[in-house]
Amino acid sequence: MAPPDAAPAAPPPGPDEGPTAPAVLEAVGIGKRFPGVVALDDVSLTLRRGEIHALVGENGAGKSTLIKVLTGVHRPDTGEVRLDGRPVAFARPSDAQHAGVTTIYQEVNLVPLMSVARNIFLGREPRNRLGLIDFPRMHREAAALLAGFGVTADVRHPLGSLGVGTRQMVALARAVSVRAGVVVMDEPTSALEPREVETLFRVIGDLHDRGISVLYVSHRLEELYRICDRVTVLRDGRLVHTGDLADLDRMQLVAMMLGREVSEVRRHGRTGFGEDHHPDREAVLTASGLTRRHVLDDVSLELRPGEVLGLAGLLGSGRSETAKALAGALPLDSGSVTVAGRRLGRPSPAAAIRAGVSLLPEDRKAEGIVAGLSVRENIVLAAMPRLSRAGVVSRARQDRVVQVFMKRLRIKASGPEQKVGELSGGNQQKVLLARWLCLEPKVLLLDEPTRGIDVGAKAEVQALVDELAQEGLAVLLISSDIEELVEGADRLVVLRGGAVAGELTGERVGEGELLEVLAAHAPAAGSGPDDEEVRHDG
Amino acid sequence: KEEGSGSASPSSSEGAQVVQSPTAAADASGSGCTLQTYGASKLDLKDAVVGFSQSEKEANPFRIAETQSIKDEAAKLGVKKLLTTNAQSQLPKQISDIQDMLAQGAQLLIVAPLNSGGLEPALRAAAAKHVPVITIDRKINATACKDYVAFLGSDFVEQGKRAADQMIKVTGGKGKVAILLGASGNNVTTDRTKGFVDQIKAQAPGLEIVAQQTGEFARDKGQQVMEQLIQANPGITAVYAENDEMGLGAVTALKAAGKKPGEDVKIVSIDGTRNAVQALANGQYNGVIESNPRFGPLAFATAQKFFAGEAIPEDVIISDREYDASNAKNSLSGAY
Amino acid sequence: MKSLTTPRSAGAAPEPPAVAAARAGDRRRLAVLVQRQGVLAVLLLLVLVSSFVFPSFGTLDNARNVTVQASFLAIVALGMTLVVITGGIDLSVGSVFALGGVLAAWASQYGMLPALLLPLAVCGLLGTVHGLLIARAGMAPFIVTLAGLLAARGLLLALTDEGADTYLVPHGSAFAELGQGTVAGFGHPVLIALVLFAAGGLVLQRTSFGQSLFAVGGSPDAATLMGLPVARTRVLVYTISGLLAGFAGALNAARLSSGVTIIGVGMELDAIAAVVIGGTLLVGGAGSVSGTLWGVLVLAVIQNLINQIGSLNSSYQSVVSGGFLIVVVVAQRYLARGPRTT
Amino acid sequence: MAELSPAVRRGAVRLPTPAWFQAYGVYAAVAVLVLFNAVFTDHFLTGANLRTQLVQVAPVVIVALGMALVIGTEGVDLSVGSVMALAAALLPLYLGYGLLSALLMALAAGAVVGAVNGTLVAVVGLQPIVATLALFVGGRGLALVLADGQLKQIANPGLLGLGTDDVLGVPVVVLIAGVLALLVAGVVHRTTFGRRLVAIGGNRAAAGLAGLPVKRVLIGVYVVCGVLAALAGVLATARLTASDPSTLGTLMELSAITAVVVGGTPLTGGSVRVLGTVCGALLMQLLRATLVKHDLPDSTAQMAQAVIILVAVYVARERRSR
Ligand SMILES: Nc1ncnc2c1ncn2[C@@H]1O[C@H](COP(=O)(O)OP(=O)(O)OP(=O)(O)O)[C@@H](O)[C@H]1O
Ligand SMILES: Nc1ncnc2c1ncn2[C@@H]1O[C@H](COP(=O)(O)OP(=O)(O)OP(=O)(O)O)[C@@H](O)[C@H]1O
Ligand SMILES: [Mg+2]
Ligand SMILES: [Mg+2]
Repeated sequence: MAPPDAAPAAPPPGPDEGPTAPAVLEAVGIGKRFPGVVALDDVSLTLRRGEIHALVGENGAGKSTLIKVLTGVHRPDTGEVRLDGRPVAFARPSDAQHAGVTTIYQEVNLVPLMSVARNIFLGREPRNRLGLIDFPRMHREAAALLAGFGVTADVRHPLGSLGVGTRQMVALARAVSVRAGVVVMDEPTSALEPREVETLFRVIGDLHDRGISVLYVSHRLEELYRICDRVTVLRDGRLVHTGDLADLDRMQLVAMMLGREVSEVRRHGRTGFGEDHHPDREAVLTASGLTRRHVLDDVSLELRPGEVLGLAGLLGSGRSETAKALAGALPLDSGSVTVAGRRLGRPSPAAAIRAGVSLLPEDRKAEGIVAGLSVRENIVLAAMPRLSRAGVVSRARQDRVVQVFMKRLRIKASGPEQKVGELSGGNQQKVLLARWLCLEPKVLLLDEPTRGIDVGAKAEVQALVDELAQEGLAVLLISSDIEELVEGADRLVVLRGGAVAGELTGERVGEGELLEVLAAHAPAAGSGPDDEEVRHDG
Repeated sequence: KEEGSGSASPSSSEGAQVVQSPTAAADASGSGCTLQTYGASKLDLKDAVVGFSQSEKEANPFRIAETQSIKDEAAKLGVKKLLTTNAQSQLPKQISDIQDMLAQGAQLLIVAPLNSGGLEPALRAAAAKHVPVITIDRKINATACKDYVAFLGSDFVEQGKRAADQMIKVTGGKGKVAILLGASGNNVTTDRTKGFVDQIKAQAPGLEIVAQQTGEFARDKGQQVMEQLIQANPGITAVYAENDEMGLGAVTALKAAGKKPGEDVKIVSIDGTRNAVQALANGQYNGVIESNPRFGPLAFATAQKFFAGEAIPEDVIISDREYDASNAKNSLSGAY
Repeated sequence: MKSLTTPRSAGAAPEPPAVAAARAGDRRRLAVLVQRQGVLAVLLLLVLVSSFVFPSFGTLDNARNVTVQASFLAIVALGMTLVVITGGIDLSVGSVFALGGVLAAWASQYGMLPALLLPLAVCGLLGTVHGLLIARAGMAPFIVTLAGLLAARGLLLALTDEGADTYLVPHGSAFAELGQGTVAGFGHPVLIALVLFAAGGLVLQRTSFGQSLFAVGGSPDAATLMGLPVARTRVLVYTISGLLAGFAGALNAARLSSGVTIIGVGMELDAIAAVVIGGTLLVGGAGSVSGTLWGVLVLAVIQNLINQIGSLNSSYQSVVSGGFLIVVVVAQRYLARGPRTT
Repeated sequence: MAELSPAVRRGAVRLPTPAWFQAYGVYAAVAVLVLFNAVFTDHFLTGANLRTQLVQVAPVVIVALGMALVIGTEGVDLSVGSVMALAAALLPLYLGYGLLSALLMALAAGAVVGAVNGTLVAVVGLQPIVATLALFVGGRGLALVLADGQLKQIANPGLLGLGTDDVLGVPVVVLIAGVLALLVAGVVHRTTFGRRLVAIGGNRAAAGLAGLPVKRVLIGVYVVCGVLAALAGVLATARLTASDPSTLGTLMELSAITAVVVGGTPLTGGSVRVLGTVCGALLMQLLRATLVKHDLPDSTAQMAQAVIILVAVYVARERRSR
């Protein structure tokens, strides 16, 4: 699926050398501290040729930092990085890339203003005879490459116009198409749909077959068990365990990550969700006929206090747009939103917030955090008027709120004054959740709330959502994690192409049923990307 | 003939320009630029389109008076159309200004150049159309009677020299002088500095120049620099400002520092604006060398003579007046 | 534990959004086109209207004059465009322009080659120093190039005895011809500027270097992580800006026949204005050289129009140009806004 | 591990470390310059001289405070110098109706210009630099039209008093600048307006989604900047004892931006350093004073200024941890 000239040449040793395969990339005794935190303390990791190696740990355990040390973004304070047994000192990411180590970083790191194709080929554009960039060829190759990942986007569009999931696939396509011996993936699936995840696994399988090593970070443990050979567990910046994944069961793994006893872990369920809720009859939020050309097509739905409504759909089906429309953040051609009997006038986020509707946006970096401000300021951002008197902010009131939420969501930071940009991805997400919860909303719209959150925290967030619904909050849950959606939601609305394709209630809320609805409306196979998919699987 | 006969229409108003050189005798000798040598054709100013290119914003008394005088004289003579432009202190703009006026059919150009060099393209464009150019107030580095007809104006070096003479007179040739320079890189600054410094060196070794700092021809900059200098050199007894605005800024600065301008510290400057002459009359100032901006009558008279076939000398230097404590009160109405 | 059931059966790409996306994309491209060429539309409108109102505006002569005058700013603004696309700014261009002119005029006594090479060498070096301080020492472009503005002006004053000396370009020399000659009535500087813009456009749009400029401006972190030579790109772009400003200065000296010292003050603002009017984002990551060219021409035409209006007092001239500027940029903004939503 | 942990270091004697310099670089540079002058410049450490420096820097500080707020929103305001001129031009026109009405008119003009700028930026969506460029060009022209191009001597004792009087031995101008600095610091750190402004500068999309009144705050910021610039124009006029719209405030935009940036506020928005801005202005003032007092020719002075700015900012620059 990668274009022929971009496909890495297979290194001589086969994929099945087993545990004796030579080390390709090694971290030896790495220490790294940031002002106020020790991110890594004497951590070692060995990535063998052709293996798929899982790196796991709680949010803030130091996974991303380790990856950044391995790939030349950060310089280690102590210890060294070895490639093929020789010590290397990557001064910058390009050094690592030239040495054959490519990386997909946790925060999608592409250039939003540039086109998809340019992003994919940045720094290695195909040239024509005059030495100039050959755009037709570049577009062709980019489209072909993306088709292999099931992405149909126009490669000439600015990357920023795509959904987060699609962007993640583009980043993957870029990384994989580079000639490399090692591919590092930091939470590649957190933004992906089950379907894309399958595509990714197929790609990883290909890499594996070609003897390329993969270092794989994910909070979705099922994934690890499906594809990884060995695992390294970090906790609080220290190495806890390295070994074959098959030797550990899931409970043991979780226990190791959290630093608790297995028995303690076993008591909790698979997700943090409890029983179904018993919502009121009266809807607190009613949306009718939400329409926006090319994006939303006559979407109507109701949210009742005390229920969790799941919004399901495939990538680009308009779930995020629906949530934004409900929160007044998307100008509409027609349609209305009524909250607690009152129709929202000119839609704006401020009006929606005043009416009690809060939206946790899916693009954390671009639409959520203000990276340069502290945890405290990020949490109180939307609630500022309530926490101030006559326009003067009250530090004491802020502190009270911030303390409560930092504790309740177990936000891991050196303190409320740490810059949010310095937090690990999962903790940034928790900060955002705190921002919306401290508004005490009537309706909470959650767009991918558990993306990038570790198992422990994920269960906490899920339990929290449950608890909030019990307390009478109306929750709209968007998630690419079908398990989460099915377990958590009392009712499911399925979107397709920006329109409501079906609804599942009561007993019918189940994985099988959901997949059925999604499938029922899918057009017959035949469009480009799916042909590819079939051929590869065959 | 008495001095000043060169001015064809002696203005009745006070403060009119008086030509200092060439004297009438030299004028009569016939050397100079004529219509034939220049290659232009005869023109009656009444039917003519005349262009005037001003160099700097009409935001200080000199420029205001200069532009006004050109406009007044054009109206008085009944010139068919007077085009005016202002380069706003930007040389490229002055070039395009002149070219634009040529494109709009100007048949005579009066130019107040922003700088001695750099007007070549504009002059070439004028020459291509055989449009005579008269430059006023600043002289340009170009060939007279080829690139332009003549220069009318003051001699800036001479102004500096005369300022030095006045300074020597009011200080008795002793003391410490600070110079407030004009804008850097400007040839008016260079000339007024050179004239002053050379004359002081030659005539009054007892006058020590302790500081030369630019006040950029502006009052507030002059004031700020003076405030600094007076702290650093409390012994300063005299200030030479290369224009009146900076001199007046120095007055304010000295007052604020508890010195008596005009007495503790002598001040001499160049231009002859009303405010400066007033300060002189009030005793806060010690001397002003005039730089007369009223070029209208002289410029048009020169043009008329030129078109009438007379030879025009390369430099028509006007005689600038001097103000001192004795004549300030009476001359006030002549200041601009 | 096989919880992640493969939803392959459901996996066909949903047709409507893809089609919709494509259509939305067409509109977006149109928006980009108008955004880039909105200035051109405004420019054409301006030219058309003024040709009717002022008979002396729409003449070939006038076009020649306006274009020659604009060509120097254009060359400087070309460098500025590249810098701004990387998210930087170069305040030094006005001083460097003047310095280039003085150096060229001085060196022109030794012939054409020194007259071109000396300013290029000095100004390019200055640009490199800016680039190194910005890219390697991590200093803010604004501050570094502000210091460059002062330093270049200081150097120029030192070279000319505080501005007292004006070096002249020998009459009729090949160097003078470079600035003064014409082809089909259009001055050499116009043609040179056009060639440079064509080259600039090619470099920006069709080379890896050009792509890396966009990437560095659009997201420096991403560019670093994608392995682009961010620092080298920055150093290079400031060097290019210095070279172009110095070259424009030299060309201008050839045209003026002298190394004028008082020139170029405030030119950086004009250049930045042209770049921004041309649709380039000041925060970096997006822009085009063609837009800048139109931006320069818009500014030149506005100035020309004010002269056409004739006997305006200098104060009114500023008021009118300010007003014009608002009208032009607002018009362009609304033209460019088109279907965009936010 | 030779390096001490931050916790340990806190207890030890504090020596200026690189991190310290980064945070306090401007202050250190100011201190160094004062020290240098104390030793090498005659008559520097006199009350009169320090007073001169403070009085001269006051208008720059006032403008820079407004500029810092604008820059905090990822904007920039080029029109401040023209606003000063506009305020100066309006004063003599309205002094006839009393000092208060003249002051109000001047400040109102600043507010109007700010509102126009803010609207162009927030509502029309222009890039701040072009939005404010229009009034940078037109504003001074308007001022000159109002003043008929003339410098006008001011005789109103009340107004002149603003420029020359003392309160408790402190010049009024300095007092006003000081109070405003405290006020702006308070606004930035303690009010919803200030915190919103910083958040908008940090991430405008996120601020919008969090329901902040983005447009209102932006317009407000430009209005504040305009009013402060107008006030600076009034004070500078009082000091000059004349209304001089042709030169007052020329290049002020550059001085103000420089003060802000040298003071450590990033041009990319999202943070405002008020004390840094004040010290940035002070640094530039002392630098100019030093060069004038040592009577360096313009060429040398400009080059020296360039080098010193670079050194000061180099030491204080934001280092990326890696
Ligand atoms: N640039 C930085 N400056 C300061 N602290 C940092 C920086 N980068 C990371 N940290 C800190 O280092 C620790 C490890 O962060 P890291 O991003 O490696 O976590 P992670 O294991 O990837 O977590 P997640 O699963 O949430 O992505 C965290 O406490 C984080 O706050
Ligand atoms: N595979 C794709 N091909 C083309 N365009 C896409 C694709 N995926 C998303 N898009 C574009 O991104 C836009 C945003 O989609 P939106 O965010 O509403 O979808 P979503 O259902 O929330 O999916 P997700 O959040 O998982 O990306 C869509 O309108 C569509 O134009
Ligand atoms: Mg991470
Ligand atoms: Mg989404």
